[in-house]
Amino acid sequence: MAQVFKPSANTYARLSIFGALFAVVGILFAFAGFNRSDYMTQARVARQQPVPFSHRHHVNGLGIDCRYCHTSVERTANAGIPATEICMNCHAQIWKDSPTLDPVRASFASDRSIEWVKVHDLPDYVYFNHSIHVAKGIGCVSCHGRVDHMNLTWQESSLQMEWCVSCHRNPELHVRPRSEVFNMDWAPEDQATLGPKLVAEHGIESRDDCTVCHR
Amino acid sequence: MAARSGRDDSTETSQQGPIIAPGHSFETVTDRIAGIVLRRHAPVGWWVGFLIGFALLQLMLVSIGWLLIKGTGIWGVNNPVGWGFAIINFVWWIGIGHAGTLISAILLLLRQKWRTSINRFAEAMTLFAVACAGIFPLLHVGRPWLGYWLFPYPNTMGMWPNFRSPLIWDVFAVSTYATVSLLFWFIGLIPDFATLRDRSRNRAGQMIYGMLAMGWRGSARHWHRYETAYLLLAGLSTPLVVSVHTIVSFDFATSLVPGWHATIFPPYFVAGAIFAGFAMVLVLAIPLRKFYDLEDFVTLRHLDNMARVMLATGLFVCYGYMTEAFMAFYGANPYEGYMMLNRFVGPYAPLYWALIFCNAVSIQALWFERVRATPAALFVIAIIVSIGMWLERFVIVVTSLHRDYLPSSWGMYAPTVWDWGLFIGTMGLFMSLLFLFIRFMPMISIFEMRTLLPEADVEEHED
Amino acid sequence: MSEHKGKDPSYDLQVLRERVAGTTGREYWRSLEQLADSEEFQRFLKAEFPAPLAVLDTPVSRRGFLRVMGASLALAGLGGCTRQPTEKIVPYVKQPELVVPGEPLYFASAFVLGGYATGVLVESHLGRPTKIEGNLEHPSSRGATDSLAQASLLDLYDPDRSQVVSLAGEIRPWSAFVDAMTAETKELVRTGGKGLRILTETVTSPTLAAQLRELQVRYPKARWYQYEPINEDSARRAAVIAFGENVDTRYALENADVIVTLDADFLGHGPARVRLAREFADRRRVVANDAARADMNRLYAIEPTLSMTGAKADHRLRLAAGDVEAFARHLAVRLGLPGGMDSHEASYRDWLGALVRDLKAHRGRSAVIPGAFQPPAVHVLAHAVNRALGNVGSTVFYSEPVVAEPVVQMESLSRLVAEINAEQVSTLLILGGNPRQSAPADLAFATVLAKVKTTVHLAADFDETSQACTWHVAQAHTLESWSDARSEDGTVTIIQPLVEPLYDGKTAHEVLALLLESGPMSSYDIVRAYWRSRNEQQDFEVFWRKSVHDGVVAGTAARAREVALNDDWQSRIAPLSTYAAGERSVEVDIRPDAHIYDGRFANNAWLQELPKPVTLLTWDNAVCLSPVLAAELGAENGRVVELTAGGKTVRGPAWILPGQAERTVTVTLGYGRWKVGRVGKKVGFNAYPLRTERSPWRAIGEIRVVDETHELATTQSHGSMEGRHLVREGSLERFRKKPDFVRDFEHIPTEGTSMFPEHPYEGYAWGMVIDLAACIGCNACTIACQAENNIAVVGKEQVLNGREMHWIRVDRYFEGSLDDPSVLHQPVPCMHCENAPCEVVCPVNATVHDDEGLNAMVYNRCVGTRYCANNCPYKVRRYNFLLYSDWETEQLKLGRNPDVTVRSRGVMEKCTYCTQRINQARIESKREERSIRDGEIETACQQACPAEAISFGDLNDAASRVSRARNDPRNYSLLGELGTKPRTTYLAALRNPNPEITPEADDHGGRGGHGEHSHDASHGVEHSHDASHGVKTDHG
Amino acid sequence: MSDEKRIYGLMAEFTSPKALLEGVRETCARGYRKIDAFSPFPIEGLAEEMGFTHNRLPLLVLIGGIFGLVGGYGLAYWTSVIDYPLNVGGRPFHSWPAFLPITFETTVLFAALTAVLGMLALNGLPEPHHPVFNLERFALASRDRFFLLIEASDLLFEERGARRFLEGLDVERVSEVEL
Repeated sequence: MAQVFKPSANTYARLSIFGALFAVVGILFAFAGFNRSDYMTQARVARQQPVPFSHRHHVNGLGIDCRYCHTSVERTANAGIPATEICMNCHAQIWKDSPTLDPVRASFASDRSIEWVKVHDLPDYVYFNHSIHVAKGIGCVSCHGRVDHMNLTWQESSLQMEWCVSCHRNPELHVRPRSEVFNMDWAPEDQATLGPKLVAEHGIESRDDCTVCHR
Repeated sequence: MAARSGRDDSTETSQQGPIIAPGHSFETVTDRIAGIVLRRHAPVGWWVGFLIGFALLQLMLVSIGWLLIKGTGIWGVNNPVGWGFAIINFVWWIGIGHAGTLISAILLLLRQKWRTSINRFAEAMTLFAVACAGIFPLLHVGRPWLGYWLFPYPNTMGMWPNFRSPLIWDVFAVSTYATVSLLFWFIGLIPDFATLRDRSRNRAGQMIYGMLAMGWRGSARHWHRYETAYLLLAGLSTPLVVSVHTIVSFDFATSLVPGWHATIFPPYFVAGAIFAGFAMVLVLAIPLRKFYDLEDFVTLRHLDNMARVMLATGLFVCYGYMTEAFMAFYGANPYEGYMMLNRFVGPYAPLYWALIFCNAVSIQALWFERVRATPAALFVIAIIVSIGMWLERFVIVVTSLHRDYLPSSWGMYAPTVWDWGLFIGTMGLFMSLLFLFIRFMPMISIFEMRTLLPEADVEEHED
Repeated sequence: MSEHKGKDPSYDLQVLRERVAGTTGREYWRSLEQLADSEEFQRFLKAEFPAPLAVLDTPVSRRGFLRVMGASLALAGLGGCTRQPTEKIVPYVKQPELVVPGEPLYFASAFVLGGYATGVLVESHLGRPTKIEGNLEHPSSRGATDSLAQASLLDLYDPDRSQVVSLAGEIRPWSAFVDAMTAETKELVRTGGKGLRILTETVTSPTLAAQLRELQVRYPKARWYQYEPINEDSARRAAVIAFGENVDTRYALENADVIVTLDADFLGHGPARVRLAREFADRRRVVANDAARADMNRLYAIEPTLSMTGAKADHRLRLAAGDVEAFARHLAVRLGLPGGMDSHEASYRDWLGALVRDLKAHRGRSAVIPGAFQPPAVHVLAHAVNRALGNVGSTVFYSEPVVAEPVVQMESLSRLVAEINAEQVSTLLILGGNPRQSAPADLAFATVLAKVKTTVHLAADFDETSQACTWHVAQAHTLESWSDARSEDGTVTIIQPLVEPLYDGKTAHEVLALLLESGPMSSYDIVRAYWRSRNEQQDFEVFWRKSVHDGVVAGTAARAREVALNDDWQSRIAPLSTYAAGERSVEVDIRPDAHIYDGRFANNAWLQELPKPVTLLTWDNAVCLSPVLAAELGAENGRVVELTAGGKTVRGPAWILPGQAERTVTVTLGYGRWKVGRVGKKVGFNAYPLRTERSPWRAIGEIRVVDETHELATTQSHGSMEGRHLVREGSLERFRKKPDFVRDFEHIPTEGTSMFPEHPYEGYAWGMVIDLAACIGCNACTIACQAENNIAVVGKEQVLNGREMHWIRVDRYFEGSLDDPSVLHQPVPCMHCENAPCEVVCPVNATVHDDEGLNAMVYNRCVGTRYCANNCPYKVRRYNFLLYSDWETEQLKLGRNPDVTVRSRGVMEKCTYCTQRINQARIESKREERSIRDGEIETACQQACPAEAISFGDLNDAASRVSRARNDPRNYSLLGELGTKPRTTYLAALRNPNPEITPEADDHGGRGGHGEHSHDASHGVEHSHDASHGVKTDHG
Repeated sequence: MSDEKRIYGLMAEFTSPKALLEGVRETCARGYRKIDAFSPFPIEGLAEEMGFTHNRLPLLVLIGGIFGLVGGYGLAYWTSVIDYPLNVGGRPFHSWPAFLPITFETTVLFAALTAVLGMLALNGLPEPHHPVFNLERFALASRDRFFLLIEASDLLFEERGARRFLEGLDVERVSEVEL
C-alpha cells in the first residue's frame, strides 16, 4: 500500500493531542476570568443617570456627609436613596435654574420620582444590611471605593460572593474606628494591630454561614 | 495473550465446544470481520434496526425538551417519592454497562480466552449504556443547567461540592468509569483500525481509520508496551467496575430510608449489575451472531459460559433478596419490618413478586445443559432477567420511599407518559449508537481472534 | 388483599369492627379504603395515583400559577454567574415621616367576620400590607389569630376582586353611580323613603349603625334588614324565651373545670373562638410539681360530626344533631330541673350519669355550651342548666347585645322577601353579603330580586347576587377602608386602612352617605365625625390617636346584664320535635365550611388549599358520612352521593369520616359558587339548596349513591400511626403517677448514640417546642407560615399528587374504635436536626447548618436532586416540581414578604425557623450591643397559634421559655431513635378522662402506648409485632 | 555510509509467526541491531528476542496513580476543612471515610490516563507516516504476513550482504523499503 499520510501528518497528529489538552484548560481559565470580569460584574462601569449627579462634587467639593442624603444607612438595611426634597433643600437656592437640574425640579413640582439607575444591584436572594456593617465599623469606602472621587458613580467591587466572604472571614483587615466609618480619606497607620483590637471592641463575629445573607 | 494461546486450550476445548470454529486462518478471520465494516452497502436489516433506534431517539429528544420547558413536575415524582424513573433507569443502565468491563478486564486477568470474541461489543455496550445512564442523573435534577455545580471548580461563590454526599461520589465514579471504559475500548481498537486502514479501498476510509489507528504498524516493541498497557488497564478497571456499582449502591445504602439503609447493598448491587449486564450481552449477541452469521466466532460455548455466569450472579442476587428480608425482620426495627411486609403484600406487591419470578425463578432453567445450548431459550431468559433487574430497581426505589417513617406522609407513585418517553427514548439512543458501531467498527476484536488460531502458536507442543 | 376478592365492603367493615371490638388496649387502623375490600382498595389506589397526564392540564396553569416559559428561563438567574439586569431605584419625592425603606411598620386594625371584629396588627412594607398578626391589646385576639384572619390578606391582593362600579353588568364610573343615587334620593326624600330597603349583614359597627339610624330618621318609611347565612338566630330566640330580653351569652373557660358542649364547636366556630381556644388551652397545659398548673379541665363533647372541639374532647358522645335536644333535656332532668324528660332508656344513660356527677362535683366551675346550629330550645336548656349549676358569673356571663340591632335574621330576611313580593320595595341596597346564593332555598331570593326596580349591591366580588342586581359597587377590603367594628365582648376597634383602595372600592359608609347627602362623604370623615360626636368632653385628637394606635377603644366593652330566668321557660320552648328516621332517610347537618366559611373566601387560594381540620381535605367540600352508613351504601371516598331533602337535590362526593353519628351526613356551605374568581369557580358543590327558612342547619332527607366519582384531594391519606410512637399521649392520671411517662415509648436510646463528636454551639442555639396537649389542630400556624414565607399554592391536581408546599403541616392520627375514634394532632415543621440526614446527602452544600443550629436551605444554591427530601424522615421538605410561585400577577407580588426569597422551579424549600426574623433581631441586638431577649423572636406559626402551643427561643439560655419547655418531663423528640437530634421537640399530649367512664389503664388512659405495653408483653418482639399488625390490617 | 540510492532498510516477509521468530533470532545472532519485526498480532517473546526487555510503563502508571490519590484526597480535605468548612449535618469537617470513594476514583482515573498516554508516547505514536508504509505488501502486516526489517542505518548494514543473509532465511520475499 502507498503512504496514506504525508510526513507532516506526524507532527499534526502529535500536536493535536497536546493541543486538545491545552485548549480545554485554556477555555476553563478564560471562562473563570470572564465571570470575574468587569463586564460580568459591571464593576467600574460608570452609569448614566437621569441627572449627572457627581459624588466628587458633593462629597469632595462641598464636604457633605454621606448621611445627609443616605439617611437610613445607620438604621436599616437600605442606605436610603435621597428623596427629591433633600436635593431641593439646597437646590431651591443654588443652581436653581441650571438646566441639568430640570429633572429634579420637575420631579419636585410634579411629585413624580426621579428614576435613578441602580448602581449596586445584588441578586434578589441576597440580603445585605447597611446598618450592621456601619455599626461594626466597616467604612463606606471599604465596599464603595472612593465615591468622593467619582463623577458619575460606579460600583467599585465585584459584589460576588467570594468577595463578600473574603471580608466576612477576615474582618480585621477592613474594620476601622466607628468615628471614621464615613471618612473617605482615613488610612490606618497599622491595621495589623488595630484590626484585631477593633474586632474585639466592636464584638464582630466573622460569620460566613449561609443564613447570614440568604433567606 | 499470545502467551496464553493454547496453554489450557486443549483441556478446555476438549471439555466443551471450540471457541472458534475449525478451518479458519489469519486471512479468513480478518476478511470476514473486516468485511462486515468495509462492505459498501449496509444490509437492509441494519437499516431497519438503525431507523427504529433513531426514531426512539427522537422521542428522547422530545421528552427532554418538554422536561426542560416545564420542569420535573411532568414526571410522576412527588412527596414522598422524590426519586422515580430517572434514578431507576440510571441504576439499570449503569448496571448493564458492567458486563462489558467485566468481560474485557476481569476475564482477561482470569485468562478466559473465550472472552475474545465477545469483549469488543460488550465494551461498546458498556459505553453506550453508560451514556444512557449518564443522561438521567443530570435530567432528574430540578435545574439541569446548573449541573456543573456538582464538579469542584473554583467559582465566584467560593463554594465547593459536598464530598460527603454519595451523589458527588457518583459523579466521580461514573465519569471515571466512562473515561476508563472509553480508553480501554479505544486501545483495543487501535490494531484493528490499522487492519481496516490497510484493507479499506477508498481514500476516506483510509484517512479516517488511518487517523484512528495512529500509525499502528504492529512493531514488536509496540506490541510489547501495548500488552503491558492493556493489562494495566484491565487491572485498574477491575476494582473500578466494582467500585462504581458499590458507589451507586451507596446512594441508597448511606441514606436512612428503610429499605435502602442496608449493608448488603454493595455486593448485592455489583452482582446484580453483572447479572443484568450478561443478560444484555446475550440479548445482543444472540441475534447478532445469527444475523451476521458469526456462529463460528461466537460459538455455543460462549453462550454456555455466559449463561453460567448469569446463573452464578443471579443466585448471588437471590441471596441478596433473602438477606434483605431476613435482616428486615431479624433487625427488630419496626420501620424496616414494615417496609419488607409492605413489599410482600403492599400496593406494589405484584411488582415485587414479578421481580422475584424474573430474577430468581426464571434463571433456574440455566441449570440445564439443554437450555444453555439453546440460543432461543437463552435469549428469552436474558430478556426476562433484564426486565427483572429493572423491576428490582423500581421496587427498591419506590416501595422504600412511598411508606417510610411518618404514616402521615405516605403516598403513592405512578409514572407519567413523560417518564416512559424518556426511558424508551434512551433505549433509542442505545440502539442508534450500537448500530452505528456495528456498521463502522469491527464488532469482534480481529487481532485477538488471530491469536486464537492454532497457527498463531509459536511454541512447540504436539497436538 | 386478594383473600377478600368479591366480598362486599360492608362485610369487611363488619370484620373490621369485630377485630376492633375484639382487641383490648390500643388498636390501630388506617383510612377506610385500605380496610374496605380489595376492589375499593384498588379504587383508593387510583385515587392516590395521579392520572398520567395530570400535569399537562393542571389547574395550576388554569389559575395562572404556572407561567413556565419566560420565568423558568429567568430562573437561570437564580444561580451561578449571570449578569444582573439593569434595575431602577425610585425614591420618594417627599419622604413620609415614619416610612423608612427596609423597616416594616405595624398598624392596628381588625379582621371582621360575621360582623364581629378580631383585633389584628398588620405588617406593612412601604405601604404594602404583607402579614396579619394578632393584637395583644385586643380581648378576642390576645396576640393570636385564626386561619381566616391570616388568609384575609390574600383577598386584598386578589386579582379577581371586583374593581369597578357597574350598571347591569356594564362598567360605569363612580360618578355615574353618585348621580343615580342623587336622583334616587330626590324621589325618596319626597316619599319619605317609601320603598327604600337596606339589607346588611350583621352590623356591629357603631358608625354604620348611626348612619342607618340617621337614615331612618331621614326616610321614615325606609326599612333596614339584616341577613347573614351564618348567624346567631338560635341564641337570640333563646335569650328572649329564657330571659324575655335580648342578651348576649359569653363563656369564660379559664375557671371551667368541666366543659360540656351540646353540638358546640367553640374551638372551630364563632366570634370568640380565638379567645376560647386560649382559655381552653391554658387549662390543658399541666406542669408537673406546680400546684397552680396541676389540674386540667375536662371536655365532654356531644356532637353529630367530628369537629375540632370533638377532636380535643376527653369524652365524646356521637349524637345526631336532632337528638342533642333530647340529651339536653335528659341532662336538665338529671340536674333536677323541671319539665325535661326521663332518660332511663337512653343508650347513653350511664355516660350521662357520670357526666352529671362530674358536673355536680364542679358546681360553679363548669360550663355547658349550646351550639349555634342547635334549635333555641337547646340554648334555653343550657341557660337553665348553667344557672342550676351556679356557673353564671363564674364561667357564663350575660351582657347587652353587641350587635347594633339584634334581630332574628331569618325572620328579617323573610320579612324583606314578603315586602318585595307585596311590591312595596322599589329600591334595595344590599350592603355586603351574597344573599342570592345564601338565602334559604324556600325564599327563592333570586327570583325575588328581579321584582325590585333598583337594586344596588356593594360587594367585594362581582358575585351571583351582583349579577342579579342593577348596580354593583366594588367594596373596599377591610385593609383599605376606614370603619369600626366591635369584638364579641363589645370592645370597639377603629379600622384603619393600610393602603389606598387598590381597585378604588367603596365602603358601606360611603354608599350610605350618598343617601344621607348631608355630612361627610369619605369613610375617614364619617368615622371620625361619629367618634367626635361621642367624645365631646375629652380631647378628641388624643382619644382618636390612642384608639387608632391601640386598635381598641377603651371602655367600650358591652355592659354586663343581670338577667333572671323566666319561670315558665320550659313551657315556652317547643315540645321536643321527634323526626321520623325512615329506612333510607338520614339527617343532613349543614355547617359553615371551616375555611370557605359561607362562601366569601371561595376565591382565596390559601384557604382553598389549607387542609380542613380533621378531614384534611383541600379544594373541595364533601358529604361526610359515618363508616356504617358508607358500608350500607357501599360508598367509598370520592364516590358521588345524592342528597334529597325538601324537594331539593344536591350531589357531592362522599368522605367517610370516623366519629360521624351513624345515620347523619354533614355538608359544608360556601362551595359550588358559579360567579366567582378563577380560584373558586366550580369548586365543590353548593349545599345551600338544602337549607330552609325554618330549619337552616338540619334537614331530613334521602341519600343514594350515584355512579360517578369525584377525586378528593386530602393531604393525609393514612390515619394510623402503625404502632409507631409519633404522637405520645397519656392520661392526666398517668402523668401524675409518672411525669416522664413519654420515656415508656422509647426502646432505643435517643441520645449519645452518635459516632461523631458533638458540634459545639456557642452563642444562640435556636429551638422549638410544640405542646401537643395545647394544640387544637386549627391550622392557623400553617397559613401564618404561608403568608410569612411566600409559600406558593399548587392547586388540586398537585395536592392529589402529594406536592403541597406547606412548611408546617398538622398531622392527624386516629386511634381507638373505627366508629368513635379519638383524634391526635401533631404540627410538623422542620425539626432542624443537629445531625441532619438531609444535609449530608446534598451534593452541592445547598442545605447546611449555620452556627446557631439552623438547618439552612439555600434556594439559590439548590440544583434540586430531591435527595434531601428522600432522606428526611419527617418529610417536611417541599419541592417546586413546577413553577408554583406566581411570577406574573403584579398584585400578588405586592403582598409578598420582601425579606423572604420567592422560590423558583426545581428548588427545594422548607421551614427556616423564620430565619429572616432571627436575622432582623440579631442585627438589632448587635446594633444595640446587647443579646437577643427571650421572646423577642416569634416565629410566624408561634405568633398565630391561639393555643400558645408553640414556644421558640434560645436553648443555650436556661431561663428561656423554650428551654423550660424542653426540660418539661413531657418533652420528647419525634423519631429521636434515629439519632437525628431534632431542635424541634414535642410535649406529650394529655387527656383527662373521667375514671367513671374510662377506668385508668384502659385504652383511653393508656393511649400513647401504655396499654400497648401490656399488649406487647403477650407478643414477641414488639416492633415487628406493631408493624406486622399494621400491615395485616392494611391488607386484610 | 557509501552513497548508494538511499533506502530506509530491507524488509523480509514471512508467512508464519514461527518463521519470523526464527528469522529474528538469526538476525540478532548475526549482529544486526537496528532491526524491527512486524506482526498482525502480538507474538510471545518476539520483543525479547530483539533484546527489548526493559519497559518503563508500569512505573509511569504507578506515579500517575499516586498523583491521583494525593490529588483526590487533598481536594476533598482542602475544600471541606480549610477553604470553606461547613457544618454538614453535624459531621466533622474532616470526615475522612466520606472522602475515600473520591480518592479511589481519582487514583484509578489518573493511573489509567497515564497508562494510555504513556503507552502512546513511548511507542512514539501517533505516527501516521512511516517509511515502512512505502512498501506495498506491508499492508499485509495487519492481516496474515510477518515482516522483519533491517534498517539501513545499522552499522553492519550493507545492502547486498544483508539481502543475501535475509534470503538465506525461511522467507517468502525480501524487498527494499525506500525512504
